[in-house]
Amino acid sequence: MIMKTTSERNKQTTLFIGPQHPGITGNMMVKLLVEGDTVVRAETHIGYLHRAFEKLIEQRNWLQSFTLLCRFCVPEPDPMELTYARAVEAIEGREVPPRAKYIRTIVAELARIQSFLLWYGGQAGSAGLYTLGQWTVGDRNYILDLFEDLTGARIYHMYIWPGGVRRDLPKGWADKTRRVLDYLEKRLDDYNRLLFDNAVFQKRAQGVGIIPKDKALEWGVTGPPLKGTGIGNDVRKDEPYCAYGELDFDIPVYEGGDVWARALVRRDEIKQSIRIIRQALDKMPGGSYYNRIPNPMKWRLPAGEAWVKTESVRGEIGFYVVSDGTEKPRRVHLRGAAYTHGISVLEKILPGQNIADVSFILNSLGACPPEMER
Amino acid sequence: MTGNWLIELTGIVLTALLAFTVGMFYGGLRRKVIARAQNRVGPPVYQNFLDLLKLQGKTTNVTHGLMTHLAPVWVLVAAITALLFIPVLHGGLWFPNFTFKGDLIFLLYLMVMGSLGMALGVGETGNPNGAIGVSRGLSLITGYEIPFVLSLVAIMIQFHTTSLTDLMHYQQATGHWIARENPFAFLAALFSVLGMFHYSPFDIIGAPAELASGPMSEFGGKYLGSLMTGGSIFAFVKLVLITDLFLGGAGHPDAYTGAAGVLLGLVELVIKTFLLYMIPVSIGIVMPRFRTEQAVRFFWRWPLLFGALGIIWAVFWK
Amino acid sequence: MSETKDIRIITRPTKEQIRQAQIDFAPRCTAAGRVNDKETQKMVQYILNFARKHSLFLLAYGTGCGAIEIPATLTSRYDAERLGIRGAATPRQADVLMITGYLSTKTLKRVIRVYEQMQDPKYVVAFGSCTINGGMYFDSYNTIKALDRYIPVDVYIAGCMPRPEAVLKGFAKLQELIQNGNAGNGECYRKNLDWYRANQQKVIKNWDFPDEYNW
Amino acid sequence: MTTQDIIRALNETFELKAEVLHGNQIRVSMHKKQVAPVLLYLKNQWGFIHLDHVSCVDWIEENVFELVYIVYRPQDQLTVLVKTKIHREHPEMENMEGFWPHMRTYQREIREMFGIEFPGFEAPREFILEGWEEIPPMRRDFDTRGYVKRTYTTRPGREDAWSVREYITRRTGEKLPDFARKYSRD
Repeated sequence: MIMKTTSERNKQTTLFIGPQHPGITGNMMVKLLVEGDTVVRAETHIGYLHRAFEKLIEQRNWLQSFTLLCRFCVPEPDPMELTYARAVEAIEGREVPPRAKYIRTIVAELARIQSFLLWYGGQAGSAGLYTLGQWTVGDRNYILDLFEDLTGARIYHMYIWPGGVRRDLPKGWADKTRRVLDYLEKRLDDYNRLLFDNAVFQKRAQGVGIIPKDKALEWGVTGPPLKGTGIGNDVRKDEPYCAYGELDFDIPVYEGGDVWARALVRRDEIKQSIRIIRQALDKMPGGSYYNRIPNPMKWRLPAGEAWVKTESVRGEIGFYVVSDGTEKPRRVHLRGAAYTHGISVLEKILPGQNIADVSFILNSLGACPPEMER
Repeated sequence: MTGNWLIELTGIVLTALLAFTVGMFYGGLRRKVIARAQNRVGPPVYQNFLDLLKLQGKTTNVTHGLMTHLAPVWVLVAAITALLFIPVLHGGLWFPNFTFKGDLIFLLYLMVMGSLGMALGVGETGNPNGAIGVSRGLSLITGYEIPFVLSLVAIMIQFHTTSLTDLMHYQQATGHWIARENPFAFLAALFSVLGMFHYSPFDIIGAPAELASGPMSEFGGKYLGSLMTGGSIFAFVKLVLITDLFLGGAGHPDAYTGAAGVLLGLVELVIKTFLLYMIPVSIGIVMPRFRTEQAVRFFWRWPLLFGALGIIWAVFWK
Repeated sequence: MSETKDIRIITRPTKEQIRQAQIDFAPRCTAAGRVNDKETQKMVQYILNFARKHSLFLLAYGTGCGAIEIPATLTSRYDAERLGIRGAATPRQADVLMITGYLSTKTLKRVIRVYEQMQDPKYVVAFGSCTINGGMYFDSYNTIKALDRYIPVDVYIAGCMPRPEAVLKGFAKLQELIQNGNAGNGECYRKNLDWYRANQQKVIKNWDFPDEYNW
Repeated sequence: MTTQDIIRALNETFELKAEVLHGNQIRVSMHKKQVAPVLLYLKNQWGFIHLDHVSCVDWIEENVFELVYIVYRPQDQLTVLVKTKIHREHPEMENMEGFWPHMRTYQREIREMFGIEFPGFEAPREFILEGWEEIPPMRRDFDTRGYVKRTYTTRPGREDAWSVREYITRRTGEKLPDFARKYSRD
């Protein structure tokens, strides 16, 4: 008996993927128990990026917290601002002018596109196809340029405020956006030919990292991984916010639940995002772009609470915000999509997979460590 | 074999230097080509020399044991030894090296020597990434080595010789490349070369996203420099071997004589090897990598079939 | 509101005071790659430094949110590879440790280990305002405030987050330092190890690594 | 299915008074012993199979922690916020890791950040922090600035955040304009 256990132990190796590892998304660690090339057990270790944002936000006032909020998830900061702004508006009952709603929609969708482009690079790079990452991350700069024109910053915009947005659209920005979208649409065919028509990628992605359809909702799977299992839940359609209710778009749904299905969902989502932005630019109403808020240093919100959800690239993110009637939030708690994807779902689907597929699956789930530990 | 040891020694040194320079420049060209395909400017062609110089200038203040020190040397020695048994230029006085009857079989062994030495060295570092990388490398060898051996056997059957020089001589004399005489064997060997270079889609050994550069994980500084040198020379070895075997080799004893002849021969060699080298490089640009078992399965399907067809062709062609 | 109440008396320290305080703050000592005084060694050092300067292997370790601009810097628009900057997968192979942003104490422990695993000459580029003085995390209980208390730093790149152009500028500065022989503080770290260790242990309470992590 | 149906069902089964929060969100408070049965009831009877969020709020003035479990019904986008208050001294909550797989993650986080114990919960204690020796950091009485002052060293010359506007007025000798004073921090 003892002999058996020791020999079993000798067959198994502990392997650390991360925190310093090229295959990890961000700064986290997946501790693997492997037997040969097969994962027996996986454990996610996080905390390497813990900045205590939720504690710091309790020290800041309602507007100051925006500088911290957008840093919750680095690849896609805008949905964080959007969600928090919506939560604050829900507590206060503040109205948002229609123009601001449309601008917010455009910003959120642009953020989705740039994050998807980054994902292309990660997904292909973790499979060893570096050319695609070079193309997409290079082209992503065009969207960051749009953001720079609009907000003054490439990554962290702090553009969406309670009651609207910080600035109106600059002159000529809409045309520039249309040009960038036209360019991207052309390039997307190139990307997809390189990635999705590739026999090796098909072989790698199909049947790997399967999330069962009947468990997906119970496991807390959202976003593209959920749509990859054949369940088309999307907050933008289910509970329309911003201008999504007035725009026409589809939710791509694929069956299978594997990396391949998730990749297909993301491929189609970029096209839908481009479609949404085009419509929003065409339908852009006039008028004011924000509702003036009082002096932010003395701005008090009524006591109350709000739970607001938004669809981000990785899935739904939610803010639970509690106000106690003072200038500062009582509690701001983020529910990141990666919080379930990166920890419990990952630990559930990794056993039985090949080591080669660990970072592949990690990328397809969209694990974003700063969002998990905040 | 001329019997003049001075000329032989000069030949050896020159061969090694040539292989090193050409191999390093090919590495730089590869980076440049990849960069252009990726929409970038890319590093200068001589970037690999700078990298090597820097790596050799690094200090090493860590030790894992004797084998770890020896592994890069082993790889380097294996590469140079393999080089010395390959006629770089046909005929001529300068680059015939130690070819002998049966060197084709001897080369088969020499080609895996480097990997084995590496395996021993990596085993001592205790890095699990390295160990997994080595086990992947060895299973990949079982994949691509079989079609390669089959294609060599096909040629041996077809031409009744195990000597590289004889094969080159045949190609020079008849003017027919073996690639034309036995295309299936050539295809099988070409597929094996894809595997030997460890570029995508067969770069599973040092896959950064999985194993953090695999067997090389613990080798930095001078070790990495030696490995890089060995790798460059070995790349040249593989290219020259395939060129000699299937593409007629380079240089002609009758056409060129003297220094000008050698130079012309070298130019021919560089053109042929470069074109050959671009095959794995350009495939690597657009391919993700196979998993180990997928790679082995790949080699055991089409390349193996081509190898078998090559033997059948060899038997019935005669 | 009275006229005098809301204007606080601000005393700004003189430049000399700041300089002195910063010298006391973190040790400075001669760098490893300094050009040797010997006439014969000068040429070798010059060539080596030239090679070092044009061949910088970045360690792929995204320690903080600044890691999002590293892909942009390395990919097609900014293409750092044309300057000889490329990624390296493991600390043994790397020359440059980029601290991309704030460091939580948990990461600091790993960063120190990674830094000690790297081979000389090694350079540290600190990226973002939060490595300089805590930045916006000045009151966060889990992030360190000044990086050069814990590991020696060669170049700081200010900004939150620094644009790829700023990153390239930072690397240009690093190249300049390398050529002059002023970069690479591994020797300084070893010389002042006690001082660095004391600082590190003040922040990192649990100095142990997982059992299997001992290779 | 509407919010009214859920409110009625909760009232009939558990005698709880639920109310509508925003849109189709329902808020219901209860004793901590009731939380597990209510969550199971909502999950199994009403199809609230998606656990959206578990949060904790520290109401230090009332000396309680408020735990919030947010469950979601995907068919018609109904959300229920199940709330309970537990005492701040020796806080304990029922271990519900079997209900949803990611409940384990939430419980680990809440245990580490607020020090709420879940009897029978055997996950490793350290989750996000490492070697933490103070009181759980998300509690309101944990003073993060004081901890920073005690633990970390900040660079000299920038000990306090200067008011830039005032500094400029002092340097140029101008008077601080009215609008600036209006938005000043003091």
